[in-house]
Amino acid sequence: MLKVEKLESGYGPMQILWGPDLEVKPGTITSLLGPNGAGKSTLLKTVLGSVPVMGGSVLFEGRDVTSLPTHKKVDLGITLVPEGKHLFKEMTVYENLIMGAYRKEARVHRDESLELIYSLFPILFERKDQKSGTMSGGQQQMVTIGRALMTKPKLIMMDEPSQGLAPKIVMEIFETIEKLKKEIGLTILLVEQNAAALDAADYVYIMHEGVIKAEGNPEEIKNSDEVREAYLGI
Amino acid sequence: MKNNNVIILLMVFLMMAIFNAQSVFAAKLEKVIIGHPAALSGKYAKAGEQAVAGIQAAVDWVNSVHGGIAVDGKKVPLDYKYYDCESRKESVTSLLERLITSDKVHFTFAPYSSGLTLAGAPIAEKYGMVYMDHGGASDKIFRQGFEYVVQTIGPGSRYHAGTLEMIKKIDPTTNPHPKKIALAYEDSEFARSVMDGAEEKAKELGFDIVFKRTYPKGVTDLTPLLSDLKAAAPDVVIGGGHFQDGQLLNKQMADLGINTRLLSLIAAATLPAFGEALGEFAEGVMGPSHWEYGVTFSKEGAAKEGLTWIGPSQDEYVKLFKKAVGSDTLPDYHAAEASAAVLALVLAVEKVNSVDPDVVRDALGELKFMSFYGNWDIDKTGKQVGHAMVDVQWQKGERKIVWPESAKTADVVYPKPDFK
Amino acid sequence: MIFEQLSGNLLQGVILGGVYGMATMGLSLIFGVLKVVNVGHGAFIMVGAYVALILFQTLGIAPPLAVPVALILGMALGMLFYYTAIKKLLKGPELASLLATFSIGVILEEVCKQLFTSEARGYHWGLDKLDLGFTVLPYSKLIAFGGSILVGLLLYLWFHKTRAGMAMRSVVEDDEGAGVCGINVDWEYALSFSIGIGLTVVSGVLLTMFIPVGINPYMGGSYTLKAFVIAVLGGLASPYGAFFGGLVFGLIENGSYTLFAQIPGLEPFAMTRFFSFVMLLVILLIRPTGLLRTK
Amino acid sequence: MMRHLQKYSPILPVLLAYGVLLGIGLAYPGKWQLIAQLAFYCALGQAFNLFMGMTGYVDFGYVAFLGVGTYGMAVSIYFLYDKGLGIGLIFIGLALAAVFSTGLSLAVGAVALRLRGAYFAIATIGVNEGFRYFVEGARIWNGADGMIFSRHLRKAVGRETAMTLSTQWADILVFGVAVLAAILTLVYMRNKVGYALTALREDEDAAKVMGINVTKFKIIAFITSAVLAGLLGASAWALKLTYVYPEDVFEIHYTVEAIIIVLLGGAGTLLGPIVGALIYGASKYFLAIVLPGFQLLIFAPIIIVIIVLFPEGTVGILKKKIRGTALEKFII
Repeated sequence: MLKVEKLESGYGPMQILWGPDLEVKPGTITSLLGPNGAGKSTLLKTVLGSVPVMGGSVLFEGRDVTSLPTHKKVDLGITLVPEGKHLFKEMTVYENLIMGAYRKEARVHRDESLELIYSLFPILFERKDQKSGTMSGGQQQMVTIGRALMTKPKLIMMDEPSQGLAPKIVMEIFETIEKLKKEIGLTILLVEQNAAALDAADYVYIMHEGVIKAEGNPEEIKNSDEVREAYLGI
Repeated sequence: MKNNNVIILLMVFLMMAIFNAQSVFAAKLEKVIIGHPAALSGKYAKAGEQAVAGIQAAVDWVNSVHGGIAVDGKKVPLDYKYYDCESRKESVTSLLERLITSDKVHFTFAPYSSGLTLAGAPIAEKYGMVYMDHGGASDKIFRQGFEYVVQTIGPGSRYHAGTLEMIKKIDPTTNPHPKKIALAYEDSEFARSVMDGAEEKAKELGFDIVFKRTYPKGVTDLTPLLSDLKAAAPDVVIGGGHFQDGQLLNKQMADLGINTRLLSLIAAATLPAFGEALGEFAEGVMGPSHWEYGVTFSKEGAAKEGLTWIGPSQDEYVKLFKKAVGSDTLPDYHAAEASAAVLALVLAVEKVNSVDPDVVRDALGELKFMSFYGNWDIDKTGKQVGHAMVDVQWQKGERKIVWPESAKTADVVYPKPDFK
Repeated sequence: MIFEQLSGNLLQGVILGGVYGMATMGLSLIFGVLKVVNVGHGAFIMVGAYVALILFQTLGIAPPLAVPVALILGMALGMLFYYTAIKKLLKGPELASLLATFSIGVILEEVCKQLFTSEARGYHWGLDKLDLGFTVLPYSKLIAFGGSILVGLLLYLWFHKTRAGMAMRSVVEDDEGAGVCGINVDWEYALSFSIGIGLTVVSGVLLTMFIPVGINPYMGGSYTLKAFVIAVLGGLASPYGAFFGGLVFGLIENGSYTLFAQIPGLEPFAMTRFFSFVMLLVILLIRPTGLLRTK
Repeated sequence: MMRHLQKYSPILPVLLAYGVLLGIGLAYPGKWQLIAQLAFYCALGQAFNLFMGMTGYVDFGYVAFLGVGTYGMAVSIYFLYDKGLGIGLIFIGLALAAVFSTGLSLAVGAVALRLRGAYFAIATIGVNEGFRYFVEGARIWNGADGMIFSRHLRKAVGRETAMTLSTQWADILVFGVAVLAAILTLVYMRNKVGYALTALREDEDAAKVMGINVTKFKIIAFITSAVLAGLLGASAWALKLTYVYPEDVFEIHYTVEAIIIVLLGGAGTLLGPIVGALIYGASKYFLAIVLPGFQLLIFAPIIIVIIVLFPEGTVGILKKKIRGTALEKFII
């Protein structure tokens, strides 16, 4: 579904990505793991278009989308659950979700998407008129995921959804992610430092210093001592 | 590569500015040049534009009608060189020096305003150049001991003297007698000297000052001050400072329905734009002016007073001015002042047959003359003492001179009509 | 007596403050969305004043009807300056955008000087006035006040009830979040700069209904400074906060005058200004999010 | 020893530039005022850059320090001229200027330095305007009337000396301020202050977490920059022009000029303010002569073009070009 080839990008004079290759197959969860500063977030942002591309290409469903602006990519069905949530804190939960269905294509399905999200996260229905900035971290993460679902995506990229959350909530989040794959058939690209992401994944990439160092099934990665010690610290 | 080009270009600019071709020193006097770091942009642009056009008109007259300046037994043309100091003090000094040293001008003019006049004074003094002050009305300039500064504009302290004398005369202290005067001026050195002068004069004539307040420059709403003023119930309001605040004061007095027997504003009320801006609210509003279109100074009048006359008649002057600005603009007193300063220089130079600054400066000290601008006479310090102001009143959308009686073009409407 | 004056001044202050508030909304909107402080703010107010003046004098169009013209002109100017200068400076240092907006202001001033000369001009609409006894209110002021409230209200509705307005609000809240929702952030920047400038030019028209005189190319400076104080009062990034900031400012400016006037030896008008800037500092320190926000 | 000297070698081009400028001024007395005006812009840029360039904080009310400095010198001459102090008045004036600007910078620093970005810029504008209206409203030192003290200076030191002071020594003092500002900038750059401020400019929070006493160094740079401005005001505005009006010395336009100069040259560089000042001053002067009345109309778009195309300023670009060459040691 998503194919990243020799992607290079960075901020101004500072290059971060040095040509990683990566593929996400439809209907799977693909995990991208690696230490802090490996360039994982930059990769996601480059795919979505908020960081300028310096070289290489991005293909979505076989189509070259490398230089398409972000909002056009959202139209095609790519979205991101950004690191650090990036909610509209002064807006209510409901308003946040509605904003997810901003594009014309998503607006058509607005009500059914809302229904789905409220069934996934009943708490969001209870609190739909609360300002999102006043909620707990876990709830905010739910709103972020809900907002991303509202765009009616085919591919969701998630940037460290477990960050800063209590272990119990992390479990819940991962369960939800798996549910999204199984029940709605979403394709997911999951970026994590948390090794728990290994278990949820169908396929794993290991990234370090802007390049892919290893890839394989979760078992293969787990069984490779070299990879575990060098990049995962487990 | 592109970057280098830009840098080189700017460097060339720099070199051109510093070593800009110097005019060859002329051993024989071929023309007389006056130099002027004018205020053509920035906050004094309005007055600066008028002054430049005024000087151009006067120079035009000297060359085309007067036939040039008579020095050394022949007539040489008068030349005028001006730069734009942007109403900024640091530019005044460098541009003035450039005029003196590179352009070799013979006489210098100060920019508009007391502050900028002061900024250039030390340079003019250093080079011993006559420095014609046409727009710095502060009395204090002439208490500093400058030797080369010569004023044409009248000093601020006398702006409202005529107005007060007029009230005293035409509204004798019978019932109801106007004794209560309110002063509301802009807070600046110039306006304050006008206010203090007015206060002194008013007390001398037996009026009561019931209100005396200033407002800061750049004010956008005078309502609180005016409601205070309204409470003091004055018979006469005098004040102002600049163009905008004068319009504002008038407009907001009308808004608040503050009716008085007389309203007199410095600077603003004497300009054509005032009537256009205020419409019927301008009716009856007065203002002291150094000069006004319609004054009746003439060659015959000069002869009667036994004074030398120089320069164009008023109508000729207006024609020359319009030619200089290239549009149908009437000159106001900022232009007339600057023109009169040129005429004073011409007379002084011709009298002593020299362009030596010291000799000319002495001649200016002795000089007494009349032009379309009126009388001209300075005291020992260079301060203008000969020029009398006129009072202008808006009557049916036109400016009429109503005081002094000898110069008036219409009778004063007093008390002024109420605001509708 | 003093009470009567104070109440008159306060009422005038509210009316004036409404117009001030309106004149600040554009500044706050632009800061809220782009994080750019528009130092050339006052110059756009000046442009609006000329729009009202010229339309009235040459075509006899009543000032309220000049509002749509001002809005269109302002939005066009906003787009022009956004795509020629601002867009390229958004990622640069703060300094660059400050200097750019300042230069834009200078360009406008100098162009207007060439077009209209630096003469202070005005127009005379000639409406009647309302005498309340303790103070007098011309109808043109009341119309300006009503217009300001209307614009403020429309802006509020637009922000809260329309899709486009909510999208812009979401960019104010979090531009990255807005991006993943498929909102074209760059276009929202352009649009909000354009609307911000449009509002500012419109406020210039309304200001002339309040004060139809003294219109000149350099009149904007004092409005820029006032707008800064008002914007901070209302919370720098909140356009309708700015409206209430304006009301508060008008009240304080006119109210404190009466009080300062009781102290001998002071120039109350200048002290009023001094007081408003002190207030600016205090608010920045204690409550940088503005008076309204609860956080 | 050598290493020590090398550390400070970038001062050489700076001294060279000021030396050449001063040399031209002395060799062509008829150009002295132009040189003086350029020196004023150099000093203004250099002093402003000391704080703004190093910290990234834009003090929009910077001109207030020049203003109080002007008042320092003015007060000394206006009130003490008949005390028989002679030339000593000037030193008292400079001292007062330093005291006033230090005092104001401490007060402003205590309040405004807690703020960042646009909030800091607006707060400092507020300080400048508030201070001006306080002077006018409370009628301090004649309020809006200001002080005209040409006469006083003349009474104190005699006509000839007064004239030389105003038309020559005041400008030499400006050169002094410029050189002093450059030296202090380099010393700070090469010492703890500079490192701390660089860290602060990149990421203030991170610098705090790293245990750098950000506030202390920020205040040191702020006060230094303010005192230099005070001295500049005392010499270029008070001693040279011999009058002071509050609306003239608290005029925000001068802060903008400082920003333009620093940005044209390159913020945070040592040589930048000089290059910026020369470009700015010379082109302004040139336009005033060639096209009087139109220079702002021409200048403003040029500034926009320059900041859009060269956001790092001329010296910033130069630094990039000479990276790795022998010149690198001298140009920072």
